[in-house]
Amino acid sequence: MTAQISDQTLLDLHHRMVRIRIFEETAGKLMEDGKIPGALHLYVGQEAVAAGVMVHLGNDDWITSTHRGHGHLIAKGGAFDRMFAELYGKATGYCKGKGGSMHICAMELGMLGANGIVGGGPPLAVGAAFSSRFRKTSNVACTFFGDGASNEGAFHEAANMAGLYKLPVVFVCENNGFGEYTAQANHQAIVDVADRAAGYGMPGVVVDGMDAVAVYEAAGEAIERARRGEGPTLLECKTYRFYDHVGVRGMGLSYRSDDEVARWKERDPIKLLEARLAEHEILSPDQARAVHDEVTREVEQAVAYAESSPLPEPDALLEDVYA
Amino acid sequence: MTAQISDQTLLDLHHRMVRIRIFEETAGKLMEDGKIPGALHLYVGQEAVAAGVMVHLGNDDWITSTHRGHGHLIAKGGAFDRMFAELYGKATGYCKGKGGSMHICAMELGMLGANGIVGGGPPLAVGAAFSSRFRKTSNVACTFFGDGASNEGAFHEAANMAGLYKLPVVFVCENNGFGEYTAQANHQAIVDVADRAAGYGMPGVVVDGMDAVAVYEAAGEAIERARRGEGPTLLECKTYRFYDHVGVRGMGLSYRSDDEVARWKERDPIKLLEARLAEHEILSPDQARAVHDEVTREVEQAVAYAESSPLPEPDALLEDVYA
Amino acid sequence: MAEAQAAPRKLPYVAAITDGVRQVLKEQENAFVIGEDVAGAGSVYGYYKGLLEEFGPERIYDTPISEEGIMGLGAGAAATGCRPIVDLMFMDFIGECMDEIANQLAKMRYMFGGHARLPVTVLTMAGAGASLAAQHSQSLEAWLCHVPGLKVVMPSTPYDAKGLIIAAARDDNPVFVVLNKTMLAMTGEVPEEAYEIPLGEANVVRTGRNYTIVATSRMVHEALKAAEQLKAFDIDAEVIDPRTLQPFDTGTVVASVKKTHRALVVHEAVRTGGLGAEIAACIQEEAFDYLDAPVARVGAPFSPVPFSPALEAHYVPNAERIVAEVRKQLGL
Amino acid sequence: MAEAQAAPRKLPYVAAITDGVRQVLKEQENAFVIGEDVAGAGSVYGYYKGLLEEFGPERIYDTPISEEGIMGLGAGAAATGCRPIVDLMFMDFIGECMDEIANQLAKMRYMFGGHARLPVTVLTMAGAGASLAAQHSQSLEAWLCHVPGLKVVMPSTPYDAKGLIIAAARDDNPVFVVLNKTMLAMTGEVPEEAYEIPLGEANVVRTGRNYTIVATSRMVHEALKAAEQLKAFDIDAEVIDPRTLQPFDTGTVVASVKKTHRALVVHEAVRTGGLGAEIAACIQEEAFDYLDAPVARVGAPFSPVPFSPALEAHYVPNAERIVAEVRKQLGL
Ligand SMILES: Cc1ncc(C[n+]2csc(CCOP(=O)(O)OP(=O)(O)O)c2C)c(N)n1
Ligand SMILES: Cc1ncc(C[n+]2csc(CCOP(=O)(O)OP(=O)(O)O)c2C)c(N)n1
Ligand SMILES: [Mg+2]
Ligand SMILES: [Mg+2]
Repeated sequence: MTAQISDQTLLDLHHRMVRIRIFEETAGKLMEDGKIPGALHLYVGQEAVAAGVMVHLGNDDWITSTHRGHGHLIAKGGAFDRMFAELYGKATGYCKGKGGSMHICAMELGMLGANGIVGGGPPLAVGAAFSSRFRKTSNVACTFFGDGASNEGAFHEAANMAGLYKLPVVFVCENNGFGEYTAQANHQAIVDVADRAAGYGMPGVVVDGMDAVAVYEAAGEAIERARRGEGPTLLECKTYRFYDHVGVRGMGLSYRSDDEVARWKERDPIKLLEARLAEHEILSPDQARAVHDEVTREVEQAVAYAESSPLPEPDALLEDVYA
Repeated sequence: MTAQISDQTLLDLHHRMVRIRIFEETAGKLMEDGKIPGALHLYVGQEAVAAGVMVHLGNDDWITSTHRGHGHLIAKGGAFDRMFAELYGKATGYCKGKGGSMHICAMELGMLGANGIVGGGPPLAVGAAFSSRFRKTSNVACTFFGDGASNEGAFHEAANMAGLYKLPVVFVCENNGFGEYTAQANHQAIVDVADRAAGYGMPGVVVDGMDAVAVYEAAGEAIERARRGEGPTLLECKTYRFYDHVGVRGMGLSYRSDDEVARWKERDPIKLLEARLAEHEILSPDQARAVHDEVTREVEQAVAYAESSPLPEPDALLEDVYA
Repeated sequence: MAEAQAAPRKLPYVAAITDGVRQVLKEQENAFVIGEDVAGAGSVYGYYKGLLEEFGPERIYDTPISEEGIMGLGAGAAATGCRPIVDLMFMDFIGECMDEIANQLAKMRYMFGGHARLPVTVLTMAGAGASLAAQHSQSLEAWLCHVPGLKVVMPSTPYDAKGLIIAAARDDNPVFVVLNKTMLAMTGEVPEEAYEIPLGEANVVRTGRNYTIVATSRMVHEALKAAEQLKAFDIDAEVIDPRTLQPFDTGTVVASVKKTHRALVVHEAVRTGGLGAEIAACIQEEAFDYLDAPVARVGAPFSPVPFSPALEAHYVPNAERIVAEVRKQLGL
Repeated sequence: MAEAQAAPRKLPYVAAITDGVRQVLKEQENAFVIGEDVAGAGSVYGYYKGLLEEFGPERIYDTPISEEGIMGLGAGAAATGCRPIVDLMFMDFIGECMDEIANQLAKMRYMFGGHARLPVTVLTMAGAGASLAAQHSQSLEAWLCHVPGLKVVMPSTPYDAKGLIIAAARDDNPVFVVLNKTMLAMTGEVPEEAYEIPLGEANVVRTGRNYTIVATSRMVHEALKAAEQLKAFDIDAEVIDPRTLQPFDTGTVVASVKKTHRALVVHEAVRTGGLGAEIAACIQEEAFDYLDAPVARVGAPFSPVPFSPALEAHYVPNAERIVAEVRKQLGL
């Protein structure tokens, strides 16, 4: 399998993951410093999932995201400056400051929006997939959702319709073991969300969500299957969020042990990929550091752009309600 | 297995089924004669399911029903006179004429109502089961729903919660192959709704819904399992409705072939049971006819009661909105 | 066609709906119809009958019983280039998909900073009077009119049904077309050709000198009956059908009240918290000095819809109740 | 206790909620709390903190993210003998379970001919101003008030929060307690003992001679500020907090308007189709001859709630906008 993956693709995966990581680390700090208003749900720890899936998609392929959506947009090609501007509520943001972190989107990149409603994405993605086929394109839709979201009726109805119509959509479940502060064992009686696939007549696949290459390969198969018109797949990625549900420290609740967090951090998806890249002499530790530094500079410039950007004018309040 | 079932139970099953059949045949005629207002969804053909499940339940065990609810109430012990009175919209009906066919209920019999909302029942049944356990009783809840209803988000959420809390509830799916005029193959990509059970951490069982004894045995196990505190079961009964979705002839659409209907009618659950009763010399054809005649008389009296009952007074309109 | 013009064509409300949808499917290649039992059965009220045969399975789709999924599919397809016509069998089921309607469909464009269009037309069936009880008889347009981002129309005639459906489908926003099940057999003139009834324009269906009745959907006809009965009290009532409830044509209504000095609003929905409250509030805000009496309201009483015809007869507003309310208001 | 009476105890709104729920769990053995992250986390706003420790896992339950399932469970448990306290984390999610609310919870008793009781108390968090954008900031009480069978309260102080929660939980009907996230830290007197604020009774929080402001929830405090500023215009405003929106205490409001002759209604919800319309319509119906000016309304503009604080600041009504509206209304 791994034979298939080119060095270039491996470097691409790495770059997308580092971009997400550094963007999120910075956003988290800015939020705790009170510079970014509202709520931020950081994607740190789950980077391999967004990167592994998005590498297969073009701008005409659609994704729907979640409240934890920065990583998805970055992996889909989102620009740091317009993203930070949006988080700051500035007029130069992707949504002119009207959406913020929970609704950030980029239609031109095929990113149908983060979503403040858990389970809000799957039905929209089914619609995008339906639309791609109706308009006779070969585009696919990927919908990201969490283990918690898999208990929403909206997921069920969307999955059933996708299976029924054999739509080109991939249901990417990012199972990070928790819905807010509730562990999976306390929100569903199953271990693998993928077990639900059979009930919709679609294959269910479980993959190590900390291994970017594993996600890349499994997502590739599911996406190709969808493009071939063979229907949807439920791809479950076992992953973990390194920070709290909201922000970095969040509410400071003890709903998971430091041990558990530490154990998962040992499998930091970026560390794992960099080790592999070094081992195969594709990217040396120094070169890796250079990538981080380069991205860090980009992020700093983007933050500066956001901070110097204008706030929306009051008139904007009543604009964009209707077309 | 069959050894377990007593002659008395077999006669009980038969009696409940005949009561449903004759009530429904009569209600259908009355509706077509314009005597019963509104919409009637007849249960004819599915009698073995209601009877096979209800024989195991007492008045403190709860059931939730559907728009096709007469059979469930009759099997649970519903009185013909108050039922017909409700269908006629009379003050003497189970709901004082305020509910009609789609909302007929009998709390004292543990019948939590027919429901005009497809998928409306399962969450209520989960609540009743939760309540039974919370109040430290050993009662169970059975929720009846169709193949079409299994695509509603409400079913998914209820089933997941039942599996999670290991509640004493049995999900009885009456798979009659259609949701209104849409065949199962056109509303879900699976053949057995029971395949969804695994996704909720509960056993899924498929049984011949035309065989009252088979339903009786499978339901018995599921209900005992629930009473023992071992959690929910998804019990799928393959059955068929002999008349149209609404009324007898309904919209007269050709969404299923006469052949198909004829083939299923050959497996008429009452005929099947009567053949078995005759074979084992438990009930001769003459005795069976006597049961039908007896029930027919009861139905006639109940219709007379309903027709001679008073309509609700206008003041009743604003009563019962609040406790 | 020539013939049709010579003797104007009459159609029942149900066929006018079909005709409107047919026109939309003809003129918009990215339009499709999707909903429960809309294709094979042509909807349980038959208003899509023939469209499957005419346009084929690529343009009209039966769905599972999954209102959330259906409405979400409509929103997702619309945002990505289609113009879905979504069927919600009964308006009573709107609670099943109210999140997709109010949090996704209505807000996506705004949340996305204007970077999305949601041209979704939703057809749904409201109305009591058919002995269908509490869960198949409601008129819930007030919920929708309180949600920025949505538009709402309620056709009261076959002519309006076709014209409003076409206008709704040509609009680039989510528009709800709220139909009434008791009017399906009502016939009226429906031209063969495509025509639009502009969204946001009220229709003065009867001109009058000294009283204004604002009535929606089925109540328009009850208002017209009431207007005849009110002549006996020297009341010459003007009857206005807003046709579009969101955006609302306040101008036409206020102009009428400034002329007549007295007004009543009637709808089939529950009176408390119904759109009549908004209309009454607007009238007194904009025409206070012209009012000789408080703006009266007629709507359903504060209870679920009862099943028994004996009770439902007292539930649904009608001409008699309108007249009684006017007399009470004016002390006649 | 003696002490507490000596120096009345002060608590923040968030703790008053906890105190009210604690009281209910103490006095009602069949009451339990159920919702998303209510047990382990004590709710994302912390208002159930300590209850798991105090009452144990038999009385407070975390759920999956399944609003339909949760609300349906509440209805089913209530109909069969329990008295559930259901938590709906954000009022914005009400669309997820509006069918269970409007078609089951609100109608079961009526559809069943009075043969069921539905003693469910729903706590939910409304309100903008926290930069949570369009899907975590709404006030949708108008939807609920349009549904016969439901009751709705909106506490504006810690004292009312506790008293209304206890009254709601003692009531045998479904009662929605709509909280406001921006008031959680506000402190006020909250007696230790159990007390009820009777449902359906408005509170005159400020008496005045010549103007009536009806304000709900957080807007009560903006109205009080506005009342101070209005003194400069010789306006001595009476401020009324209905506390319960359904059933609504029309009597108290109308009596006030008959005294003051001028009125304004303010709420945080979108103005169009908000409950202010119903209140304004009722006032002009019942006090028309006493009104010197049209009943004015202040509410959120007709748009989703924007994320950017720069825009949200113009979105949420406040004292300044109330004063401006009064001046416009009276031409001051
Ligand atoms: C319909 C709805 N219910 C509840 C919430 C509150 N909420 C926000 S995130 C979240 C947890 C989601 O868990 P999961 O789907 O596993 O995603 P994760 O946060 O773990 O990435 C909850 C309950 C919401 N935003 N929407
Ligand atoms: C929420 C909702 N959606 C749609 C309907 C309309 N409807 C009534 S019965 C029915 C078909 C139900 O199919 P199934 O669950 O298989 O039950 P069956 O009629 O076959 O017994 C539909 C779509 C409804 N009553 N409620
Ligand atoms: Mg999770
Ligand atoms: Mg069926």
